[in-house]
Amino acid sequence: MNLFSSPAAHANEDRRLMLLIPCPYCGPRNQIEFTYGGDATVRRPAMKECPADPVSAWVDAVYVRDNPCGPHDEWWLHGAGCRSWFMVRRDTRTHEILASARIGEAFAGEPR
Amino acid sequence: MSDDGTLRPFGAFDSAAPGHYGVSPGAVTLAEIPISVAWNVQGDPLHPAFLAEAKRRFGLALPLVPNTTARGPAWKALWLGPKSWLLMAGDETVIVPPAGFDAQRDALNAAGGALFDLSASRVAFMVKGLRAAAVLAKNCPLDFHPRAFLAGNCAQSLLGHINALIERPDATPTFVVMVPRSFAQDGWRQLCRSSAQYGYDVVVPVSMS
Amino acid sequence: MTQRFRLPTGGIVDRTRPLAFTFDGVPYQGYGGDTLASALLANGVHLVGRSFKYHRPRGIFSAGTEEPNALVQLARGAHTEPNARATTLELYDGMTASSQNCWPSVRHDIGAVNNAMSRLIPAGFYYKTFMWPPTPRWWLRYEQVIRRAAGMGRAATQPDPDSYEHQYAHCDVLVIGGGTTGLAAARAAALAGARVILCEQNVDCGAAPLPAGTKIDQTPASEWIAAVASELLRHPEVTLLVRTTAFGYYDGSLVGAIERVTDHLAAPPAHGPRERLWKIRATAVVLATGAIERGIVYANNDLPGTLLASAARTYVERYAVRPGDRAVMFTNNDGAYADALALQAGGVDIAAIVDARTDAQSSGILTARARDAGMVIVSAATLIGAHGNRHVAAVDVASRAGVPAQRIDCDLVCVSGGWNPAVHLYSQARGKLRYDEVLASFVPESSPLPIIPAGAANGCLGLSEALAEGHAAGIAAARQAGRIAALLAPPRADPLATAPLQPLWAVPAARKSARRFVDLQNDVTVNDIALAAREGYQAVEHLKRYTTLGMGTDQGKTSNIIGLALLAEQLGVPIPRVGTTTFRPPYTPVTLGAFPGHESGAHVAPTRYSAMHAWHVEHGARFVNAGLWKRPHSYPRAGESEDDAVNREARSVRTTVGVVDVSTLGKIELQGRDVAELLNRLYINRWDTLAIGRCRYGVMLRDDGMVMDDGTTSRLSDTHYLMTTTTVNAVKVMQHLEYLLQTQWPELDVYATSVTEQWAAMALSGPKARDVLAGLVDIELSNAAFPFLAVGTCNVRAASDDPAGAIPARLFRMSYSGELAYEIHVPCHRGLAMWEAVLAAGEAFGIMPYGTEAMGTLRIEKGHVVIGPEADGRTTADDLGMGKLVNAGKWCIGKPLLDRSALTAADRWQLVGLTALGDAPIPRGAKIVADPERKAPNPMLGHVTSWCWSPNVDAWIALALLANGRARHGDTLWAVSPLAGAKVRVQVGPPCFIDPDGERLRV
Amino acid sequence: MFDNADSSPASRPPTLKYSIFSLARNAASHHERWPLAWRSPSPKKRYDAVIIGGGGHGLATAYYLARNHGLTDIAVLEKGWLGGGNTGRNTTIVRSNYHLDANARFYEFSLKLWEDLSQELNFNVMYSARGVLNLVHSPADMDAAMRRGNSMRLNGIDAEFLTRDDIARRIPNLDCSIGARFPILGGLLQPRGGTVRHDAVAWGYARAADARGVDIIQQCEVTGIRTANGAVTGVETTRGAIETPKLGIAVAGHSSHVAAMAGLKLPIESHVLQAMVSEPVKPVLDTVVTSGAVHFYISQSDKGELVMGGDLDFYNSYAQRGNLPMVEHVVAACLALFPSFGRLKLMRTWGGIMDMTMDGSPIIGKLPVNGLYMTGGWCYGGFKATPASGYVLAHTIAHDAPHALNAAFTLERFGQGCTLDEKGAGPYAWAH
Repeated sequence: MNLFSSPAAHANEDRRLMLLIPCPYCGPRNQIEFTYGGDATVRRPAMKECPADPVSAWVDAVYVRDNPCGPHDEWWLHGAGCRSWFMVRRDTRTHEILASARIGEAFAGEPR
Repeated sequence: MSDDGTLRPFGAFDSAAPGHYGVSPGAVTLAEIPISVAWNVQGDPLHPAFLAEAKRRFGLALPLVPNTTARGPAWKALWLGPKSWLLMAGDETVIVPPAGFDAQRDALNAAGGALFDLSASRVAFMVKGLRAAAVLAKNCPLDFHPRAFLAGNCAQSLLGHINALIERPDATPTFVVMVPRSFAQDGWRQLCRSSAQYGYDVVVPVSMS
Repeated sequence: MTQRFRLPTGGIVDRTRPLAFTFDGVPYQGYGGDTLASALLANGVHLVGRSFKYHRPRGIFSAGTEEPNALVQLARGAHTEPNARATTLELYDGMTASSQNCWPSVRHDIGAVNNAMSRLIPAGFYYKTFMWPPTPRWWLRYEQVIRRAAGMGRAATQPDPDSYEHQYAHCDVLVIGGGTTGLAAARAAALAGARVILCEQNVDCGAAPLPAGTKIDQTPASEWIAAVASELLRHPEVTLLVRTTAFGYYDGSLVGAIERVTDHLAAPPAHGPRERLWKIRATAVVLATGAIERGIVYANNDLPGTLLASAARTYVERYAVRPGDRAVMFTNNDGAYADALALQAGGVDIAAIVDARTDAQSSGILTARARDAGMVIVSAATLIGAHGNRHVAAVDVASRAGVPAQRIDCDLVCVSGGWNPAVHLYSQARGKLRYDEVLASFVPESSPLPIIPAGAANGCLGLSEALAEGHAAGIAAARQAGRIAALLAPPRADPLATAPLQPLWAVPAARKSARRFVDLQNDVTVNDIALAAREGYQAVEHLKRYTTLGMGTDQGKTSNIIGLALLAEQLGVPIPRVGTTTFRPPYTPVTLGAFPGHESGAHVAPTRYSAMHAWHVEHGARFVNAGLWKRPHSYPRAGESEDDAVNREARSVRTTVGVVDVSTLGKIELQGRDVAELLNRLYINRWDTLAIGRCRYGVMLRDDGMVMDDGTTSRLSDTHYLMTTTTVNAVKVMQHLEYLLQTQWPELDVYATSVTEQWAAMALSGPKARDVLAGLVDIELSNAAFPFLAVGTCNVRAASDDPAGAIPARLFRMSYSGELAYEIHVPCHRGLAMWEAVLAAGEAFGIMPYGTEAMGTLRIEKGHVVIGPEADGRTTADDLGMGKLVNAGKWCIGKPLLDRSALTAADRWQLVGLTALGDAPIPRGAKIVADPERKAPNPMLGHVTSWCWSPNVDAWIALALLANGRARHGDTLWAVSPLAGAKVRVQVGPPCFIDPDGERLRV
Repeated sequence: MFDNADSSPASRPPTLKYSIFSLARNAASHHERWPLAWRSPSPKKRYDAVIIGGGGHGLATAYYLARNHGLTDIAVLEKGWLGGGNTGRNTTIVRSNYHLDANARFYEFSLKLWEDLSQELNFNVMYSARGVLNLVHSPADMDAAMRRGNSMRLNGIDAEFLTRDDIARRIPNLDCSIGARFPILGGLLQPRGGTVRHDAVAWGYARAADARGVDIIQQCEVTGIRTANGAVTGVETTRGAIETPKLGIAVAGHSSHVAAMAGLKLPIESHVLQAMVSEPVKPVLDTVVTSGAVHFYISQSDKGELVMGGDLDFYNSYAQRGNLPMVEHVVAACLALFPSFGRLKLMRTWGGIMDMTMDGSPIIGKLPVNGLYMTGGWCYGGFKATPASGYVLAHTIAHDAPHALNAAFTLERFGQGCTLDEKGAGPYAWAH
């Protein structure tokens, strides 16, 4: 069960509002309350896993980026608010925020 | 480790002294509010055991709706985050000896939660009066419109460059602004500067309970 | 001086409120309600400044923010303001203003030689010359001259005495522009129940002139405007802001607006800000910013006495000022006819209306009215040039057929080349623009954002249509915010039949040397644009940058479109193909002081104070910034230098006992079943072996394997830990923890919170530390009971007169100084009591407080690294001699990347200790070289990271990072500072100078 | 350090030399006889080398390929207009005050090229050696500044340390009071640092390259990179396909985007950096002043505008627009240092897209596809590097091997652990 309001609600109501960032818990808040956390699609090798070439696996995770010109899934921390890390899908060409999602949840309109 | 209910001065300086400041007449009242006990409860609301333990300990159901508060006979709970609340002694006469804290902490740890003592971490200011919302809106990006910031709501945001936890205890135009202790002077300065054009009165510390 | 050109009646000026002011030292009089420009014109003053490049005489050209010429230096001293726009400056009693960019006076200006040389200095001339003699020095000399000639007003030399503030605001509908369109929009939105903010840049709403006798909803327009304005003013959910200019549309539908609060007052009230920066978050924006008139370019179109037609009329109708006695109108559209009628009504003799259109083309009602009023209309004709010395005296008019020009005497030329919708904010809101052939201008097409253009800003110039658009926009905007409007009829006005405009940008010149100005402020001529096109600067941005078209303070509001059209003409392509330039914020220049608001000067960043700060101040501490904190650097005594104080403090810790405020250290409490596992993953060393009541030092790495932070972690209970971080990294480490716990390792049962603000902390160090503490605490401190690295709680005896009684404390036996030492943490509000209790108890032992500097000396003597100097973000744990700590048995963050080849190379810079041979101090920021005499480039073997005079070793010592340093112990090298002209021989050794086996801290 | 090509006699000057005399001659003819500064040819089917990006770096690369290596069958492809990217959006500062050897030597070479560039190109780029001053606000700053200054001097680069009094004398309107929030304790001055007229750099290189036969093609966007068995064969553009064995990428801001056309991923994020200017005023600041403590830099343009910049907006972006909070931050920093500028007005703000690498240093050299080369990852530092960047990339393309000065700026350094982290800020693109 989900005790909180759905993140989808935030995603829709703020479609246009770009850097009015929709915290999945607190709702839309001013950009200055947040801290950017970078590309959320980067996959850090799991701690226990020992890939064939751990160094290059970590080099990819730590240094290499898709850096897309368009929708970008990224981490944000509501640092001056509820201190939740969450994911935002933002268009890097326009700064338009397309959706936000809690950890472990899919973006609005996407299957889990 | 709250051992006493005495006022925790944030470091008095001139404009904190009771009196009238800015243009007359005063449309805003500022005061420090003593915090006697402020504990940070953390835990996963998806775990009934934790919620139950918290309820048993503090006599209230932790508010699960973001940015809302709940009151019990002795305690008030402010929502801080999806797994975090600030419990404040709504009544200054509550004396909790150190041992008391450890016992509460152990009990909550046992229930899969956590309890941290933050009683001395924040300094609270009251901003009261018809211009209270305007004063806060000068340096805080939140919407203080009565339809947007309801009585019984709380929110964390920024006051200028510093973090602030803001609560609206009731329907009157009154807000409680809590800032980190080491930033208290800057927080107070901002409130005074923002109030000056309306005129403001500083009164001796008052209790919000 | 009397106001010769003031009309006896009419206008908004208050004739009962005369205001005295001076311009260029000459005293004049104006009235309440005047702008500086209208007051000057009332006194017959047109010549207000000299142009940027050619220093040509320039007069008032417009009546608003688009003004390119009338920029003045306002006030004096600390209050002086350069480039103030006379056309928007509200006059106040005692205003002093002067002209700019001229010397010795605006009438006789030496700089005017540029005008004579103008043939030599066309657009971009400086790219083609000043290259000889061929050395950078010479360009610097040329540049000095150029810089002095350029620039406009003068900046103040003293700090700005005024204050500024911010105001966040939230609303459903923001209406930008309080003209008739904006009023209609705001009214409609408010009636729909929306929270509305209306901002108008003038002092009142509906300032733009309307044709005489205009009625709205059957009432005279002025009455309708007043009624709606006051209705909005009274509405509880409407905020009406005047003197407020929306200057930028930013991401998140955030509109920045600047409110001029006190500039119009002779004596501003105390406590009020000069300006207020509004940050308005609106669900939808209605853009009702109107349109800006443009001129038509012809020879000498820059002579004072030349005004935009609508501006001339504004001066007559709004300010009751005659801008001249005898006017020639030059137009290609109907607007100028209404203006002519208004001027005539104001007593200006209309010598002629020169209309580029044929009679057939100019068939509007207004034309008829002008004819009825007996005005001479010369159609199918153009104004080919103006004559006059510092003021227009006559113009030449020629019909296009090329028949000889006819000269008409006049002292006023009113030009109208059409209207440019003010689409700046629309474009900033990523709105697309479309070239409208009828208006011959760019108009809004579509925006992905909730911004709705209406009225003239949308290219809709007719009043009745604009009112309907405004009304509809208000309702649409309210609907965006979920407010549904009750049925309400839009305000109505009688439509006015007008004839379309005939595009005309520049009139061909009779002579090649004729000067036809496109951009009046930057002196860009038609020939300059031709030159740019000829040389290949054909992209709009190239044109702008090469000629500086539209780069002035007016941002080309009246000139850009003309420039574009002329470029298109040159290239032989349609105007839309050339495209328009991007509109960047701000719409009009905004006072810098408004941006910091309350966070100005000393408050540019907040300051953090420890609970003991007041004590430090009382006891003469010198402070140093540590992050946002103020920390005591040292406590010099009377007549003691800082260095002596530092040495005294450092010595006392080694010989007796000292106490230092360490409250600024980051503190994070952790609770849960998996804390030890978390610590294992965070730190290079092992944590599952840490017993309750014990603490341990740890080092954490960044993902790339470099040292990130260090500190101690204590186990307070089975499930409760306290982690400390460095002062500067406290926030970073907390974020790092939360990131890992929330996004990477949600399976871990760990809760964390920062308790930095909760605990005041102090370190008590020195051989006598135990003796001092023994008398204060209620626990046994013997080595057996409380050994090195022990952690416990206790009660500290406070001063007998302390009502709060004993102080509950956390006690840690850890040492940074290398001496027997304890760290004491108490709830912040008891910090001062604790501090005083310790000093009182220590008095008998000669205790003294020490600051960060002595703390530095002590840790250098012990070779303890600091995040920053030693761990500089490029060093690994092994570089710092802590390779042993990296636990082979377990994984931790950063460990995988330590295997990269370059991080294990033999020539890594490694931590070493240096001792100076001789008494000369090791210089600050010294580099280490083998041969100090070698010529550059002199290879660097390493550098000094921290250094000090050690009163305990009795020598200058240092920590350093040295290539392959651990293999160089015993070598002698040079520490050099070419900056200081110093070089010192140093001996390399291990990074520890005192008690290498650590016996002292275990006594 | 120079290519031996440099010892060859002075190269053919561009047609119609610019000088006070040609200016006077043309004044007589009402400036109606000036030729095009560069041609606008249509692209050929094939070139010996193609450079993507008609900014300063791309044009400089083409120029030095022609000048130093005799390659003249070259095309520069620009999707918009010359110098329309960061060349025309930066704060025009040039300096070589770096701490790490590789950076210091590279930027110093660049500064040496700046010194003669106006004559070299016969186009006045207005290199103004007015000095770049880094303010020092704390003892820790002081150590770092001294360390850096000493490195510079040992590398043969000019550097001086100024005391607070020196600075107060030199820059009277700077707040040097001890009571300041971030008191000024001193500063590190590089006298030869200064500013350059940014647009002139693109135009000057374009004109000079064109004079040597380089085809400069605007409005020509590259849409694909053609490769065959691990080597470049050409590019696809909006104006047709072009064959070439050597392809240079000089599109800082969009490097990831273009490299992806060759199937490459880079250690780069694109971020927006804002710059802004005040209204023009008479001279008030004769030195370039920068402050690390408040992340701020300022100079006064010859036109009189105060040109200011600060930090990134801190989120990935390809939109050349900034947001209000950073404008507030930059201006606040400005007024904390220069309280007397409070009544001046902000006239224009804009944003540029920075290629932020993970260590703050550029990538110049060969890419893991034969015949493919890049210069990029410039973070804040691209403009001042323009001449050297073009110079060494031209060398790398001509010899298919790096010049000594860009040997350290490889793509491989991240995997090998020899990153060039001038600030020690770590693998976070926005931290540099």
